[in-house]
Amino acid sequence: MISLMQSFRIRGGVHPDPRKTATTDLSISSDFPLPKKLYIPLQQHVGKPAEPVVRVGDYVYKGQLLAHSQGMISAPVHAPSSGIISDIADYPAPHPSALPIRTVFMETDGKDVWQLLKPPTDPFGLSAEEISLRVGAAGVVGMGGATFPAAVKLNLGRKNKISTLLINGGECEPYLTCDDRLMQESADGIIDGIRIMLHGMETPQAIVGIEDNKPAAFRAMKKAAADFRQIEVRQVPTHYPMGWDRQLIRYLTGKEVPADGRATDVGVLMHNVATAYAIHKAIRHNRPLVDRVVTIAGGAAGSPGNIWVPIGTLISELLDFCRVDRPRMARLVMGGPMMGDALPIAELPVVKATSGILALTQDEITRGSEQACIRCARCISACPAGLLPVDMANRIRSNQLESAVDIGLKDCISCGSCSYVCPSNIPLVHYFKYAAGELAARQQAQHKSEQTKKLIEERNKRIERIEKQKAEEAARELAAKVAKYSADQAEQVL
Amino acid sequence: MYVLSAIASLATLGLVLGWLLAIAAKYLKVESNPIVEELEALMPGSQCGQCGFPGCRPAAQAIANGEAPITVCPPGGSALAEQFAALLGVSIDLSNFEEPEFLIAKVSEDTCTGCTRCFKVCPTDAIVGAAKQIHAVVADACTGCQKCIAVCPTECLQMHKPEVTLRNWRWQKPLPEPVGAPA
Amino acid sequence: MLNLRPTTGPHTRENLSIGGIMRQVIYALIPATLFGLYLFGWPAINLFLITLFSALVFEYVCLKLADKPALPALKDSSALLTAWLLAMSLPPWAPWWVGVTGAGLAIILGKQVYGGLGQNLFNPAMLARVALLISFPLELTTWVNVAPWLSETAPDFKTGLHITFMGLDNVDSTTGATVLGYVKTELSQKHPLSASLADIYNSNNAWLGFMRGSLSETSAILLILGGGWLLFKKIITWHIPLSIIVSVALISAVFNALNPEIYLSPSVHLSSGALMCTAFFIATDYVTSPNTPLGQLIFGSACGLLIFTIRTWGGYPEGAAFAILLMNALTPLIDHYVKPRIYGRDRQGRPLEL
Amino acid sequence: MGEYLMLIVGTALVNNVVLVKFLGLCPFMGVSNKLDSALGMGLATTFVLTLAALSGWLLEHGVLIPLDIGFLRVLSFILVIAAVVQFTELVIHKTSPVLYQVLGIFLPLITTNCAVLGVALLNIQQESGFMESVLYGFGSALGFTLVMVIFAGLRERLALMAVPVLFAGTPIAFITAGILSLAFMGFAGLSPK
Repeated sequence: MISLMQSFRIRGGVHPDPRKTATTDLSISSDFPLPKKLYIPLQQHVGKPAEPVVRVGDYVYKGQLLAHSQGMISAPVHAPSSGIISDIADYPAPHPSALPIRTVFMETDGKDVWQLLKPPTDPFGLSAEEISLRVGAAGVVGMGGATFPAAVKLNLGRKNKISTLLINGGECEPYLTCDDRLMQESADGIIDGIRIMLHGMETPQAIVGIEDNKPAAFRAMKKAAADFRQIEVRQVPTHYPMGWDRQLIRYLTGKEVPADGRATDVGVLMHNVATAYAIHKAIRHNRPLVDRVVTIAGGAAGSPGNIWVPIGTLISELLDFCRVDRPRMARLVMGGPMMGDALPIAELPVVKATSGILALTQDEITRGSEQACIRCARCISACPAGLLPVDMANRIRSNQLESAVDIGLKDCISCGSCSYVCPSNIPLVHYFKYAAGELAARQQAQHKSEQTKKLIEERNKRIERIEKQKAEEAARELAAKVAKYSADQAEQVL
Repeated sequence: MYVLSAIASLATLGLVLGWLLAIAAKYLKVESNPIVEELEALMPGSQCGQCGFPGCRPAAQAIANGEAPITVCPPGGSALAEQFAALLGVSIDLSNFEEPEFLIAKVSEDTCTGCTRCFKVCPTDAIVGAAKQIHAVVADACTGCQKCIAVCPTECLQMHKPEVTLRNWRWQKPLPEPVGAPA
Repeated sequence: MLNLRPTTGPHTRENLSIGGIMRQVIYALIPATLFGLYLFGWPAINLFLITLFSALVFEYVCLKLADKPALPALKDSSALLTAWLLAMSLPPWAPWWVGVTGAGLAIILGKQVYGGLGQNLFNPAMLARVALLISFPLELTTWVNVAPWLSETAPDFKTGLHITFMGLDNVDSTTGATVLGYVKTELSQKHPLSASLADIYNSNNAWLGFMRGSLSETSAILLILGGGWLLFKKIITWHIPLSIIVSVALISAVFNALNPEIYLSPSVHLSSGALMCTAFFIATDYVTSPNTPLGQLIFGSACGLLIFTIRTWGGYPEGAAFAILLMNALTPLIDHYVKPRIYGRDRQGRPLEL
Repeated sequence: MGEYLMLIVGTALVNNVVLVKFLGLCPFMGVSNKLDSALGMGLATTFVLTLAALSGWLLEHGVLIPLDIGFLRVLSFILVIAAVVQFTELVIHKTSPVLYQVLGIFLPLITTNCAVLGVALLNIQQESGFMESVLYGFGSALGFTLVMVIFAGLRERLALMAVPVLFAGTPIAFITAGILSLAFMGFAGLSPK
C-alpha cells in the first residue's frame, strides 16, 4: 500500500475521469493491414532533422536506414516496411498547424521483408559504449512523448555516474493504455531492456514506477523482475500529472531536480517503459524502431483498442480500421486529452511520439464560453509546479510577459491541470503556450539583432577600408602626376 | 529690535544648513547619468530611423529625458518597451499596444534587373547578387528598415511577412479578450 | 467537422461553473435567511426582496451602460449573492431606501465601477454595509425585538408594508440594543460586565438566534450549518473560517482570563454579532481573499484580531465589516509576499543548489 | 513605554495622516503605482518627517520662543525641511540610482509635502514635549508609509485588471483611496488622541 507520508510529496494535480476501461482489457492487436503508402517525417525527435541517405526510386527493405542522424542531438530514421521510395518532399506534419515538414514518401510492396539481420547478440557481452552506439543507430527516442534521443541520454547517464535509473510506467493521461498493455504483455522484454540500460550506463539499480490504477501491469512487471534484485517495481498513486518526470523523481527518490538543472544533476535518469522495450528489441534482436503501440479511443471510435502501427501510417487509415464515426468526431487529438495536440486534418502520419489517437465527441470536449476570472485560486492549488496561473494569465493578457516570467512562467510544464479545474473556462494553458512562444520569438529577435549589429559593423569597416584605399590610390596618383609634371618641367628647362 | 534678531537667526540658520549641504554634496558625488548608455545598449542599433530620430543614440537621449515615449522604437516592439519600462521603473499600459507588423523585403525575380543599387544601401548586407544578376534577400539578415525599397528603380523589392515554418510557428494570443464581460 | 482554429491544452474539463458555485453559496445561506425572515416577519421580508430586486436592476443598468451582454452576468447570480449577503447584514425593519441605496453602492461602486465580476478589490456587500453605517447611523442601529412571523405581536402584511415604506412610528417600544451594543454602553459607564451581561445575554438564545440583531445573522448554529455545507461541497476551504473563529476565541479567552469584568468571554463573541456569517460567507469571498492557504490563514487571523480590537476598544459595537474591508485592502500585499514554493526553486525563486 | 506605543499606534492608524487628516495626498497618488517605489518614498518621507518634527521642536523652543520671533515659524521650518530633503536626495542618488530614477520629481517634492510641514506645526499646536513630538512625527510617517504600501499593492493589482475605460487609471485610484479611508474609519475612537 502507498504510505501516507510519501503522498505528501505530491502537490497540486487533478483527478480526471480515467476512461481507460474501453481499451485496458483488450490485448494489443497486430493485424493492422500494411498501408499502401507510408509518410516518414525526417524530424520525429528533439534535435536536428535526419539527413536522407536514399534517393527516389531506391528499393528498401524493412528496417533499412532511410536517413542518418546529424550533429550531437539527432536520431536516424528507418524504413517501416519494404518498398520503393516514391518521393522526398514536404508533407503536413502531425502538429496543430499541420505545416509542411520534409518527409520520405514510400510505396510498400506488401512483402514486408526485413533487412538481413545480424543474429541476436548477447547484450551483456558488449561494452557500455557499444550499447549506446547501437541504441543510437536503431533510432530509439523517448516514447513517452518527449522524443529525446535515447542514446544521448544513456551517454549522459554514464558520464554523470547516476545512482538510479527510473522507469516511468505512469501513463497518467486519461484514455491512453498503450504502456499499460505493453507492460501486461511484454513485461520480460521491458525488464530485459532495463537490464541492458543498466549495463549500458553502469548503474547499480533501477526503480519502475507504475500508477496503482494498473494492477495487472504491476503484477506482470513484479513477476518479470522477480529474479533481478537490482530492479525494484513500485506503485505510485493515481494522480495526474504523476507521469511528469520531476514529480515521479521526487516521489520515488525524494530528490528534487533544480529548476535550471537536469535529472542527472541529482544522480537519476528517467526513461519510458516503451523506450525500454524498444531498446530491448534494438539490442537483443537488432530491430530498429519502425513501429509502436498506439491507443485509439474516444467516444467516436467504433472499436477502440491498442494496435502495433508502422511509423508513417496515415491517421485516417487508423481511424477507418477502428471504425471511427467521422461526423460524430468533434475533435481529433494526438496524445492524451490533457496535453495532446488537436489535429486539423486526419491525413497526417503517425510518428515515434504518437502514443494515442483520440476521436472525441462533442460532449467529451470542453464546452462553454470563457467567463471572467473570479480568483477562486483552484488553479493555484492544482498547479503541480507551484505557480500562480491566475496572476500569470493576467500579466500575459496585458502583454507584460517579462513580469510573468518573474513569477515562474518558465517553470510551467503546460500539464493542463489549471485549465482543467478553472470554473470560468479560461484557456490558461493557451496563454502560457502563447507567452512561451512569444518569449522564444523575442529571444530569436534579440539574437538576430545582435547578429545584424555585427553585420552592420563589418559593413561599415569594409566601407571605411575601401574609402581609405581609394583615398590612398588617389593620393598616390596625385603624387605620381605631380612627380611626372615636375619631371616634364625639369626637362623643358634643360 | 526683534527685526534684527529675526534677520540674524534666519541668516545663520541658512548659512549653517548651506555649509552642511556643501560638505554632504562633496562626499556624495555621483558621475553623469548612466541611463543613456544602458538604453542605447538595449536598442537594436540598426539606426533605421523608424522612430523619427536620426539614430539610436538620439532616440535613447530623448527617452532618457522623457521627450519620447518608451514605445518609440517600432522594431523593438513591446519587448523593448517592457525592458525600457523595467529600466526606468515606469509602469506602462501595454494592453492595447499592437505589435508593429514585422515585414522583411523580398525580391520578385521576374522584374529584378540586377542594377545593384539596393545592396549598396542595405545596412546589413542582407541582399546578395552581382551586377546584371537577379538579386535575393537573405531573410534572416533583413531588419525591415525599408532603405532598399526607396532606391529600387523597378519596384521589384516589396515588404512581405516572414515565411511561417514549423520552427517559427507560434500560438496566437487566445481571443476573445475576457474584459470583465462573460463572452 | 474539425474546427480549424488550433486549440491547445486540456480538451476535457471538470464541469464546474461560476453560476454553480454562486448557487451553492446561496443554498447554504437559505436556512439562516429563512430563520431570520421568520424571526422578524413581514417588514424583513419586504426589505429582503427590495434589496435583491434593486441589486439586479442596478446590475442590468450598469451592464447596459457598458454595452456588455446583460443576461449571462445576471444568470451567474453573483449580483444576487452580493445583495443577499448585504440584506442579511441590514437591521431587519430598516426602511426601503436603506436596502436600495445599499444595493446601489454594492453593485455600482463595489463591483461594476471596477469592471464587473472578479475585478473588485473590496467585498461589495461589506463596502455597502460600512457606507450605510457611516452615512445613516440611526437607521442602521435600530434593532427590533424578535417578533415571529405570524404570531400576534408581529405586524401583519399591511403594517409590515407601512413599516418598510413609512418607517417605524413608536420606535422605542419595539426596539432595543444588541448584546455588543448594550455591553459597550454599559462598559463606557464603568458598569462591570457581570451585572450588565446577565440581563441581556442568554447563551442558548444567542447560539440559536432568538435575539435582537441583523436580518439573518443572529442564528450562529444555522450559519455554521451552511458553512459546513460549503466545506463539504469544497466551495470554500477551512483556512479562513477556522482562523477567524480560532483567533477571536483565543484572544478573547486570554483577555477574559485577565479581567472578566471588562472583556467578554469567547462564547459571547462567537455567538453574537456578524462573526459566524462573516467567517463562513463574507471573508471567504474568492475575489477579495488571498489565493494561497498560508495567505488565507494570515488573512483570517488578522481579521479576527481586528474584529476583537474594534469590538473591545473601537467606536463601533460590531467591527466585522470594517475588519473585512481593511483585510481586503491588505490582500494584494499578502498575495505579493506569500507564494507557493516553485518546484526546483527555493523560497526566493532562485534554483536549488545541490 | 506603553503610553508611547499607544501614541504611535494612535497616530499611525487612528488619526492616519493621509486617510483621516488628508495630508500628503499628492505623493500618495503620484508614487503609489509600484510597490517598491511606494516603499522607497515612504522610507524617505519617514526619515525627513522624523527629522522635521525633531528640528521643529528644537527650533521652536531653542530659537523662536527665546527671541520671540514666533512669526518666523513656518519660514524656518520650511528652510530646515528643504535642507533635510536635499540631503536625502543626495543620499538616495548615491546609494540607489534606480530608486532615484523611479521617484524622479517626487523626491524633491517631499519638501512641499503638506504632511511634513503639517505634522511639525501640529506638534507645536499641541504643545507636545520633545519625545512626544518626535514620536508623533515618526508615528504619522509610519502611517503614511503603511497606507502608501497598501495603496501600491491595490494599484498594482488594478493595473492588471480590465477596468472600464471611463474609470481606468487615476479615477479608479481615487475611488479606491476613498474606500480605503472608509475602511480606516473603523479605527475611529480607538484611542483618545
